Amino acid sequence: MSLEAAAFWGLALVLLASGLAVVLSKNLFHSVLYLALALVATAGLFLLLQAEFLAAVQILLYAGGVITIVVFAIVVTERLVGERLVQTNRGIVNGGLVSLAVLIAIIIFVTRATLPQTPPPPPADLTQAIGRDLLTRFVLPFELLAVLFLAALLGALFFARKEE
Amino acid sequence: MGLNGVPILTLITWAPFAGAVLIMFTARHHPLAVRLIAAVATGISLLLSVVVYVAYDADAAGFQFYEKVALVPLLGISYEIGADGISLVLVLLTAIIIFSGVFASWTVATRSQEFYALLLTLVTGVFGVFVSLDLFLFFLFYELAVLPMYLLIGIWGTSAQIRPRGIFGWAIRETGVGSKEYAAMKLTLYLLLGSAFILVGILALYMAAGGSSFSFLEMEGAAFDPVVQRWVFLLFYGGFGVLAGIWPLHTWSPDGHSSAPTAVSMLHAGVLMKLGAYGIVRLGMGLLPEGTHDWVALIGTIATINIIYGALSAMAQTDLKYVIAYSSVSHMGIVLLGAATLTEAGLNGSVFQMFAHGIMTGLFFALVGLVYEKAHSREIFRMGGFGRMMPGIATAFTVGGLSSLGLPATAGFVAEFLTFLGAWRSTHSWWLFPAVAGTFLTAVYVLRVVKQIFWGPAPLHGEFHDLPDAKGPEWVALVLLMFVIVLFGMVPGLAIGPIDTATLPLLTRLGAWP
Amino acid sequence: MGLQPYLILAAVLFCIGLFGVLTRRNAIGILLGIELMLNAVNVNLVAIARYAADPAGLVFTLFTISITVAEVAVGLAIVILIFRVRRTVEADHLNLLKG
Amino acid sequence: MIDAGTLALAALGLPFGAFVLLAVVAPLRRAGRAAGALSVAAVGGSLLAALILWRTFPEAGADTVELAWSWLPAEGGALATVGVLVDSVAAVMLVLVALVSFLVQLYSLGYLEDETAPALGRYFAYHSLFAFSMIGLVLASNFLQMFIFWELVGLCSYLLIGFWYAKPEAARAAVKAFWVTKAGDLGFILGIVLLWAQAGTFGFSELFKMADDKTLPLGGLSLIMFLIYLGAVGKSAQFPLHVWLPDAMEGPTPVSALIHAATMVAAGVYLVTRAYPLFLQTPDVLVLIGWVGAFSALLAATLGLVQADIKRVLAYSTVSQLGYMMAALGAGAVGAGFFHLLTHGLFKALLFLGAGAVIHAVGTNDIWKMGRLFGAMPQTGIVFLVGTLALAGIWPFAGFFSKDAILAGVWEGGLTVPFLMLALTVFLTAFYMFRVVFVVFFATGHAEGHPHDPPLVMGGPLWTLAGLTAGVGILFAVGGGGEEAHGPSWISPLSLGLALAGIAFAWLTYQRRAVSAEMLARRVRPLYVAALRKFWLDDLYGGIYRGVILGLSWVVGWVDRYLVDGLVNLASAWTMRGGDRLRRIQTGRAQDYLYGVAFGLLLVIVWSYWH
Repeated sequence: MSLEAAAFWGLALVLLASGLAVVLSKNLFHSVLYLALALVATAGLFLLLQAEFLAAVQILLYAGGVITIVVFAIVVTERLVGERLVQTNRGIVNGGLVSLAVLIAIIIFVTRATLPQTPPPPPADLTQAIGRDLLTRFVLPFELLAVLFLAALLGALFFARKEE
Repeated sequence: MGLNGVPILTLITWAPFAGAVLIMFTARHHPLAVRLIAAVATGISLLLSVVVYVAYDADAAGFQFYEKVALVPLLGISYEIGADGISLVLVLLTAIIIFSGVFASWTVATRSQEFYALLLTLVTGVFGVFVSLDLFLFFLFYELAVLPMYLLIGIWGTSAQIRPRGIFGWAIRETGVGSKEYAAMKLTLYLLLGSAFILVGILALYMAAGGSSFSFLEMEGAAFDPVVQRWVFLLFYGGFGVLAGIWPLHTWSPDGHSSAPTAVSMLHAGVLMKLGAYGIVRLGMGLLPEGTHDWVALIGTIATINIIYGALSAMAQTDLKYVIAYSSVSHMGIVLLGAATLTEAGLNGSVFQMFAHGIMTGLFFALVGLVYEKAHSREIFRMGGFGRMMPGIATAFTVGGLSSLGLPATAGFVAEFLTFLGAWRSTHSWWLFPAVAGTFLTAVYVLRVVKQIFWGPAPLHGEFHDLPDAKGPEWVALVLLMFVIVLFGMVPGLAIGPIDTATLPLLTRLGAWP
Repeated sequence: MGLQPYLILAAVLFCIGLFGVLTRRNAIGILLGIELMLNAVNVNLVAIARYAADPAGLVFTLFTISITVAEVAVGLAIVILIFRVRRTVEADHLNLLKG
Repeated sequence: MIDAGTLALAALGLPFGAFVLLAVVAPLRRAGRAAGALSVAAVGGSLLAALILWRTFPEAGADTVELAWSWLPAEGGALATVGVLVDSVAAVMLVLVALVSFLVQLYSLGYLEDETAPALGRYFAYHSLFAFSMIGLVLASNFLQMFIFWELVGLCSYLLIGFWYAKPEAARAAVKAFWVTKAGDLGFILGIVLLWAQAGTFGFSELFKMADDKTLPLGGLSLIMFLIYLGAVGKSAQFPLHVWLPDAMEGPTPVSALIHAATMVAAGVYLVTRAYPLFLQTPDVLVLIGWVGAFSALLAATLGLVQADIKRVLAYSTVSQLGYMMAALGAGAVGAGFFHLLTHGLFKALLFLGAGAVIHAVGTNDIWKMGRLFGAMPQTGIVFLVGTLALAGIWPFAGFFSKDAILAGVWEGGLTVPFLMLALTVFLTAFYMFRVVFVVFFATGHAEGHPHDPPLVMGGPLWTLAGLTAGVGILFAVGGGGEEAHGPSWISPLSLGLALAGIAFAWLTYQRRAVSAEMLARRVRPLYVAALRKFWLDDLYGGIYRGVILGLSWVVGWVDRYLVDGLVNLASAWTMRGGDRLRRIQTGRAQDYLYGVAFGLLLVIVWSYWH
């Protein structure tokens, strides 16, 4: 077992474990923390796949931004409710069965496909390639994304503003 | 182009629409101004249609007052209009009915502005259908004539009480049979279903003719494949037949006409049902001679069912408006029977019946509207002895009734008699007998209603005590319609002359005329 | 090491997220499930991009991450708003769409 | 000299003008008596024109005068024309119609003096329309035109029977009259249509010419003529469509005199007379006409025996006399039948107007509430007696000669059984008519009020008609008619004897009370009951109307509402219900929708396995 494989399985274990914890934990706050862990583990996977830039983005935006916002939201709501937010699940059997079915279906699909066994040699500079693509091939989605952000910004402001 | 360079058919067609626009923009909150504009706009149409009627050159025959402006050259769509004998008679009918309709519903109080605007828009559609010589234009006008009905009935209609009994009673209760919303929805759905067929038929012909032109005159020259003819004719028959009230697709008519406000019932039963028959004759028979021969036996047989079934149903009704509505179903049977005979007399009778029935049913609905407005009831067997209180209405109702039962010297007789002659000469001579029996059944239910409502001792007290007769503007409608019934009954040549010039080429194309 | 383990890992993660979305009662919990699912997708994208040697997958991931951030922001704003109006974030109680 | 066509058109046009004026100019109509004056003047003009036409006609050149205008245009000549056709039959009939119309309208001015002005105006508007229509019928030059006016007189009959429309019985009788005659007219119009298909024309002249030249296709002609005859059965109240005529007596009495005695009901006879060349082609139909006529005569006479209403007695006698005319036509004695039509028109109008005078004076129709009226109203009594003697067929009144001619004609025509029926009817006629005369004018009993003879405006027409009834008869008695010559010599004594026997029997029964009417009734109890119940014909028709027509309409109405439309509503209701069920899938919980997404995902994946 190579070092790469060992790292993969280690990260996979952390990722799945923390993922399960996210959806099963009774405490919402703990869920968020586990999510952060899962996101960090994902960043690790990105590193393993030699996507260093994305790993950085992942940690900065997700683990940094998203988690902060969620925690903030939980705090706000808990303060409004005045009690601890307890997090429970319902329809576990149904949800579990459906999820399992989807999982099995995907796994069958994946195993039937012919997939490359070894990665090609890593490119020279991935970050540079991303940047070039972003401003050439994908310039339109990129600009649209800007519009989307604006809309999201306004939307969030609109929803969260105080009633007058 | 037009008459001496004047695009007279365009003027007739669009004058009501201009009135509608004027009403919407200027006459807000001036009910009298609304009515006056409506009367003037329809008056212009009436006047011009009389002018066209007189100016029609019977010796030249064919389509006259022709106008054509290309609209979408790429698809071969153009604003192409013209009138032959059949169109002329029906344009005149439309003009008479809407003009009297405006007067008969002089008292519509709520939202009169929107009411008249919609009504006039609808009339533009009707005129347009009768003069269109472009199938695309025809369909546009057709939809314009059919759709405003939903609003007119849904908003200004009245609801009737239908007792939910019988095996499907729960369905009747659940769908709300009798309410104006039900009627409006039913009518619209039926007619839209019909227009879907028509659209498919028109497109099929367009494609079969090469896909370069929607012009009626060009399609007339195309010889369609027999298979195309057979099935497109069936599409047209089904589609237009819904509007013409063929059995068993007629049930929108009693509910719709009963719920509709007076002018709308007049227009719908008087003119729009003719639109269906006109479509069958003009597009079906005019373009698809072989298809016509394939289905003519079915058309005629269903028409005889219409006659008998409609009359018997009318007899079974207790609501005055339903009686009249079912009588329309019965009389439309005469129209289609006449057309199905494929004889000169029968086809002339058919078109004449379109006109005659339009006028008399318009008169009937105007009268029912007046009676309802004064007595606030349409239940025949609750009324009685109205003749003494409203002699004018009673007289007009009797005149309409006599025309309906085919009394000579009224327009109804001429139409029925010609149809009888045609029926016996047709390939299915037995059609004559149900048609003749229908006139007897009509006599039974019409006179029964007249006797029940207008005869008998006058009510001395109670809700029907001392009701007023028709007055003022309402008389305009009644007198005009009665006059037309009697005039065309005594001098049928007035209408048959022009009609004959249009039916003969049609019969020649059908191979039924040497 | 092949692509398959990455894809299967992503699939498992996706289904865990789906399970969370389907079963969580709290609206915020549902949002967390969605985050997991999106994360699984990101893993797929990056892995495939690596094995196909095409940076497009990486660009997409970038987009996904950015959009997710926006989505979370708007989503949480909605949650807070709902909370203010309805005094609950229980998903079962939020059934205005009921026919 | 004005030519015959113009005179005919004038006779036709004057009442029409009066009608249009009365119909359109409402103030004139509402003026009442002025409207009456206009109407009377118009029909008076018609009478004048008719008389001139009648007197000058044979000298006018050809023996028929025909004018025609296109009415229904068609390719290659008119499909149908309107016009006038004057020949000797039409000319005489025209005089009768105009004369009786004129006298009856004049009489009405007195009879209906109590009516309100608008009602009177309406009455005379109808009368003008009737005069126009009846004259149009007489002058019709083709079957279609005849049918048109035929229906118009039916309309007038309907309107005038229902003149007092507030009376439920009058309303019912009017509608019944219309329906029953319309049922006969169905046959008429079918016959016309079939005849047109056969011969290609409606015109009398063309058809007669074809019949003469033997170019008329005979196939199906029997059916056609039978159908046309059906129209006459309805209008002329022949069995089995006679039931409307007695009920029609609900109308004002002058109307009964004019329409339901003298003119309109004779239209059926006139029709058969008019179309006689065609009927001659179909001897089987003629035999049927003869039998039905004789049977109607007998049946109506038996019904007349039991009536208490003076007008109903006269109505049944009308049916009976129309039966005579039809029997004559059926036997080939067309001249005799038409002659009887004319004389009957005179004396039956007289009888009705006389009865009207009595009713006007007494205020009831019931003969048992009258009695000894001869003393109070001698003039009425005399003219009524003249009419009755004519009707009974007593020499030298007009009825004697025409009835005699009919009996001779029927005998000569070889219709033995119908002859016997008619002979029996002579006896019954004399009996039931003198029953009325004795009970009303001579026998004990008393009438309410103070009956008196009518004013001049009513009396004038009465005396005119009485004079004509007697005068025509005396003319024949002195000059010797042409019609009665060709029968066996025993017929005249036989009929006279039977009539006298009837009178004598009536005298014994109702004047002297030597024979008890009750006892007579008991003797022939089944017949008596049957006659009282009008041989159940009215019940039969009522049953057909209520059971078959209304029943069928109920069924169709039900089927339409609950099946034809019901299926549509069912589809609609199912759609609505289905929508309602389907609606519940929408729980409103986002997570439930996600299950849908998950299933969709599964489907896509599984589907991809095959691709």
